[in-house]
Amino acid sequence: MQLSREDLLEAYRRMRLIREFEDAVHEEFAAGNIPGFVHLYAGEEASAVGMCMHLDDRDRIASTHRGHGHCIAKGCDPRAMMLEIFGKREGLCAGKGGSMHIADLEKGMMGANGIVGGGPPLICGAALAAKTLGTGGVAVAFVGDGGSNQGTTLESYNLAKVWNLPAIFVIEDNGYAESTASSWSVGGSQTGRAAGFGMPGVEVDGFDFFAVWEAAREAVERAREGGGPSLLHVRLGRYYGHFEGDACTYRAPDEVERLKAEKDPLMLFRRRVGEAGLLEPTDLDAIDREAREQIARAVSDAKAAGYPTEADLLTDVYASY
Amino acid sequence: MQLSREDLLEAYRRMRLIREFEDAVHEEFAAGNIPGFVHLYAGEEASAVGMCMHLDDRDRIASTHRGHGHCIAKGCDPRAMMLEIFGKREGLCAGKGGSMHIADLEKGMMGANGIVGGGPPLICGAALAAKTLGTGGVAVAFVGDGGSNQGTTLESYNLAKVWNLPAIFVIEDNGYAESTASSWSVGGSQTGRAAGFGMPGVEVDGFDFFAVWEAAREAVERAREGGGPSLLHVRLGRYYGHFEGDACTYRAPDEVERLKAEKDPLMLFRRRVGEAGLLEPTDLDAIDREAREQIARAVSDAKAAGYPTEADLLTDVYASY
Amino acid sequence: MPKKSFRQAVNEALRQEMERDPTVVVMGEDVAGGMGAPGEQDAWGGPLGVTKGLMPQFGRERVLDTPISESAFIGAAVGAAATGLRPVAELMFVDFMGVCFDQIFNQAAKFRYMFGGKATTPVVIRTMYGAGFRAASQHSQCLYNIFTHIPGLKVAIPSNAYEAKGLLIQAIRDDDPVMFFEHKAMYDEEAEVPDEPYAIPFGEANLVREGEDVTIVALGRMVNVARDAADRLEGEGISCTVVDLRTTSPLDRETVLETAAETGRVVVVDEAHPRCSVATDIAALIAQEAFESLEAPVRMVTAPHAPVPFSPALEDLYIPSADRIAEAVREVHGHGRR
Amino acid sequence: MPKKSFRQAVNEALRQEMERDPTVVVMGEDVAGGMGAPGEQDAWGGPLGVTKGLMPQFGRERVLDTPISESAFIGAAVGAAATGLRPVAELMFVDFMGVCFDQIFNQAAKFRYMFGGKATTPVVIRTMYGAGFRAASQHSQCLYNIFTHIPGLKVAIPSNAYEAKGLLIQAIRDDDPVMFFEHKAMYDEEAEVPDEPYAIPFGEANLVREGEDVTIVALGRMVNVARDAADRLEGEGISCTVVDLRTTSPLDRETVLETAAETGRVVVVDEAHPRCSVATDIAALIAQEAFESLEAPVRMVTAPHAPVPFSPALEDLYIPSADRIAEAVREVHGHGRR
Ligand SMILES: Cc1ncc(C[n+]2csc(CCOP(=O)(O)OP(=O)(O)O)c2C)c(N)n1
Ligand SMILES: Cc1ncc(C[n+]2csc(CCOP(=O)(O)OP(=O)(O)O)c2C)c(N)n1
Ligand SMILES: [Mg+2]
Ligand SMILES: [Mg+2]
Repeated sequence: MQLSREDLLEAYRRMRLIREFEDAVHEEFAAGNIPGFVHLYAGEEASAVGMCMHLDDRDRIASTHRGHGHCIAKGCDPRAMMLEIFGKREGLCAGKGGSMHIADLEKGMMGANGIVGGGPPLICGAALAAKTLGTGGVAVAFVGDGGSNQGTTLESYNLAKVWNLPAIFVIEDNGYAESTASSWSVGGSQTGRAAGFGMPGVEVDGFDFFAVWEAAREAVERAREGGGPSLLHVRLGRYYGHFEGDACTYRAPDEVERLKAEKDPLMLFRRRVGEAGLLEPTDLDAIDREAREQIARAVSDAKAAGYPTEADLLTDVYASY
Repeated sequence: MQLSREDLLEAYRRMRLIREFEDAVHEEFAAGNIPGFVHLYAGEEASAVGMCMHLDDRDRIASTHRGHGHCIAKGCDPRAMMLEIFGKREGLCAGKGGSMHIADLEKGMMGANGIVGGGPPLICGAALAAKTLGTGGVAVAFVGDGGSNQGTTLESYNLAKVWNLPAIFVIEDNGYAESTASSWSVGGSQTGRAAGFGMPGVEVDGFDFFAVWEAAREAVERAREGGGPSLLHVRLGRYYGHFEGDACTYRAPDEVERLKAEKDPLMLFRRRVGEAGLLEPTDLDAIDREAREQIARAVSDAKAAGYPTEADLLTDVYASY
Repeated sequence: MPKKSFRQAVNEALRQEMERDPTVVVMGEDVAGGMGAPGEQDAWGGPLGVTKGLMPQFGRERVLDTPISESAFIGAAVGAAATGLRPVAELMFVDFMGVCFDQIFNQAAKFRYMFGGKATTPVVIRTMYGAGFRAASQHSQCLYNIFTHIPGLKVAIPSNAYEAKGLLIQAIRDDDPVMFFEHKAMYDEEAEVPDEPYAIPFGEANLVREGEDVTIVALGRMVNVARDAADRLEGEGISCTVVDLRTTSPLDRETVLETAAETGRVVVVDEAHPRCSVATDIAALIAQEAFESLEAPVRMVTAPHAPVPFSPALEDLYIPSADRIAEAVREVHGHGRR
Repeated sequence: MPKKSFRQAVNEALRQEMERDPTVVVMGEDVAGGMGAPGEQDAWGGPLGVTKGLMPQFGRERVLDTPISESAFIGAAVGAAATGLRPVAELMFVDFMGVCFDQIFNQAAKFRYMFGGKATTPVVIRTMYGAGFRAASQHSQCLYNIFTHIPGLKVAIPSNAYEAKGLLIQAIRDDDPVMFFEHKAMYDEEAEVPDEPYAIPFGEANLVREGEDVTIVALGRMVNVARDAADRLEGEGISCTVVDLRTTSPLDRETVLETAAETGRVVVVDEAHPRCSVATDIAALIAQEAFESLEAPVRMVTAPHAPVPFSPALEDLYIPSADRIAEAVREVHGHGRR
């Protein structure tokens, strides 16, 4: 399996869309246009996209509170997402979910999650359904370093192992859970834990799209072939605060600047495909422009769109009443 | 550190008391004299006693639904326990707890537990209290193989590690959780999991008192010296069913007979101290006799004792009303 | 009609729905049993044998034993329900909800609303509740009020074998997450249960008995205790209506209010603790909506605000009895018309 | 008296109790913050800065950051409470109780009873609740009814900064496990708060306002909304008593019943969902015990039976408002004497 030119363009497009989306949300939040708790994925794009490039609509992912990147990588419509984050009626979840609860089950995106560790059990279920129904699908849980200490996550490793499920656990280690360093909060190591539960686990450079893509390829193939679960420990960094409004005083003074200057996954991708002569800068520039325009339109549409009304308050609590 | 003659006699005495206690409860249950869910520890004595020989009243243990052995090993009064199991007012918990909730906080026994995985978090707390108050105490959670898959247990490994607590996790692997084999339900391995969380973990022959005693010694010393948590994977076997009433059809036909014939921890202890010339058979026979009498008295006292009355129903819900 | 135990009724409902619909799967600790063990497979069928026989018929692919990891496997049932299966998960005792509640109340219950109506999560969680087994504080609770409080969940609490089969079949066919409560002391109780599958609709209370003087509203095992009390009171010349709620969510408000209005005197019977409970829920409903026709204060007969004690001597005092119900009925009956 | 915010009041209570009693420790996710990080220590003080400043004063031995492992660290607080400390653990949002409820309701709450009166478990669990923050379904719930249902737990729900300090000090000194609810939308609200430590006893409701026509029973943030409604109604010639429950467990039944009897007309206000809730609890109490003096049906003003929506447009409709309370008061006030 190899990345075609189309694949490369598509991967870059998704990463750029995520970046533009998050930058826009950051600005709109600062301007007071977006309410609630918002956690941005900027800087972590290579993880979501490196994994999701291997997935299609029969595959399922479960995300975290920091979900926008996973949504876009899995094919959710950024415009409908933006409307959702603005709380509008035409939002992807009709304005009822907001940033922490974006989902699109038709795209196999089972939801951002306000509960740290909420996703892994669900992914065991999606993997079980795929296995039982013989769809060939796999299921992927994205989990933060902080979420890797939640019992629900750890139990899921074992369940996925003993049920031999087509499940993949992607530990996105951005160094912090809120203000707490993962170097402190994670006893042992992520890959050591995977081994402890009998799963393959690899550490991956999460700034490098190609490294993630390659590790994900192996894990997805293994899962599809009935080889059971595995774990990726993806090391990466976030550009913004834990949530919008976080002053980030716990970080080193130049930490984010250095991340941006040296470890920007988009920049590294550009450099790599440029050096290898795989894509022209102009191709990428065009994607940058399109992404910027697409997100700008999403924002202006979101601003213009209408709110849900009282008639919507009590609908959709149940499927049948 | 070495086992003195007194230690050896005491260890054997506790193991024999447990065995007699459990055999008596088995009989009384079969005769319809004991109600409720009762889980017996016969066959597993070397684990509780091998560990608890290192502990004193400032040390805390948390137990499981299969708690009688841990109680006796930690110094609870077998008579008061028997009264409790019979539901009598003078029982160790005033008849309100029963088999699954025997506790004696003054002895450092923090309770049997009806919730699988209930104990390890509590033990983190007891270890924290010991550390904060500078008592020099350690805290030990006994956990079944089944309980080793509970998220609460797994989280506790990590918390004990990152807080560097004087905590010890004893995984008592008797091969089954109810009717489910641990060879199936435990993905990976217990010691591999310990390593995954950054703790020392060793596998121990739980039929051999001396092996448990030695492994426990190391773990307790490490904990007392500020060296943090560790895990023992103790392999052993239970003689009776999961609970009283279990037909045990999931076991191999001759499994229990072979356990009793070849792996009885009491027999192995006798053989070992005999071969080494440490104790005389007559010493041990005397203990056997005393234990039998002590438990027989406990049973007849329990039968004779009175039940709690309506006045007791609503007391002790709160410390202050 | 054939007599079947509550246990058989539940087993039959599961079997028939599994036969009808290949997406129905069963999972839980030892729901088959013997997994990985050298002896009998299907050795348990749950701790009280309720699911026994399903695994031999449907195989381990559809009757899944689990490790003791309630968050993971209840969550897996929820996740599978959102992606094409109709799982029936067994939470062995409802007392264990504390290690897996999140997957029920924050995930399953909220998907549909949070996701703007786009999710369907047809999961059933079967669970044992109730006192009387000398199982002590951590194996004897009711806790259905907690699930009833949560929007997005449905809660069914059958009062006998007939109800159990019909309500469980409905639960499995229902597109919403359903908590299904089985009283552990009722498994051997028999009732007439048709062989063919049938569904009892949710939100329709059952008039177990109609009378003129006092309305007794009850649920689960307490329905039978209430009926005993009513039988006894009949002899004293007090004629009672007994309402079996069947489901607390959705709640059949109409039947509760109509029967309350008819008699003007109501006793609510609930095996759970008394605070923020189904008993207070029903009492509050009546106080609000049937106020005009009330002739006497509503009386609640419940367990006390104390954990369930182990000792048989205490547990027998603890559980609401026909005696206490009868006493409450006499009291409201004797209350002067206002 | 000095004005302090709710946030300051909670912080001060913690600080003063930690100064007084060396066994008081604080633990939770980022209660200090910056653990292991290269930058500022004490960087957070919880997500809303409530515990900031404690770690510099008391050190990391007494202000413990935790991994995201609520079962383990809430359970550790419980275990430490049973063995000599008086821990105050922070469950960041009460919505997260689903991953750690067992340690609260089966362990902490039941030790004393199960162990025959021999355990004492003086743990406090501080937690944020409530809607209005646009925090959506999994970060906006109330859920205090669930804890109120559980025997062995105490539940305090302060309505302003003054109450917060006094009730938290009482909670820390209390020998029973206490759930302490802080409304996330109230941290910046100020009240007069004495500098010296003081304890407000549990189980004594506060008469926020006395009137003659209608009694409004409320709790937490709703007390203020109820007061707003009462102020407004004053202008219309309807005079209201407003009762602040302060603690739902223990419950001050006497004050509720006396004030209900005085006015004969009651509105209960509760921000939680309406089923099996504190609202139904109070309504049921009144229906049972103040029946004779009731002039009108009890009215409950609550959130609907739906998860909390994200969109501000919906959330504003969702939360009980002074308007809705006033409407309910007018309705019971206008109800003809019977
Ligand atoms: C069960 C639970 N506990 C705590 C929280 C509060 N919380 C939200 S995000 C977060 C930190 C998560 O860290 P990590 O998993 O590393 O993800 P990141 O934010 O770094 O992407 C915490 C503590 C929560 N939402 N759910
Ligand atoms: C949270 C929870 N889940 C399930 C149970 C039911 N249960 C009680 S004991 C048991 C098996 C425990 O197996 P193991 O931990 O190996 O201990 P053993 O019985 O072998 O000593 C189960 C499933 C429980 N009590 N608590
Ligand atoms: Mg992180
Ligand atoms: Mg076992």
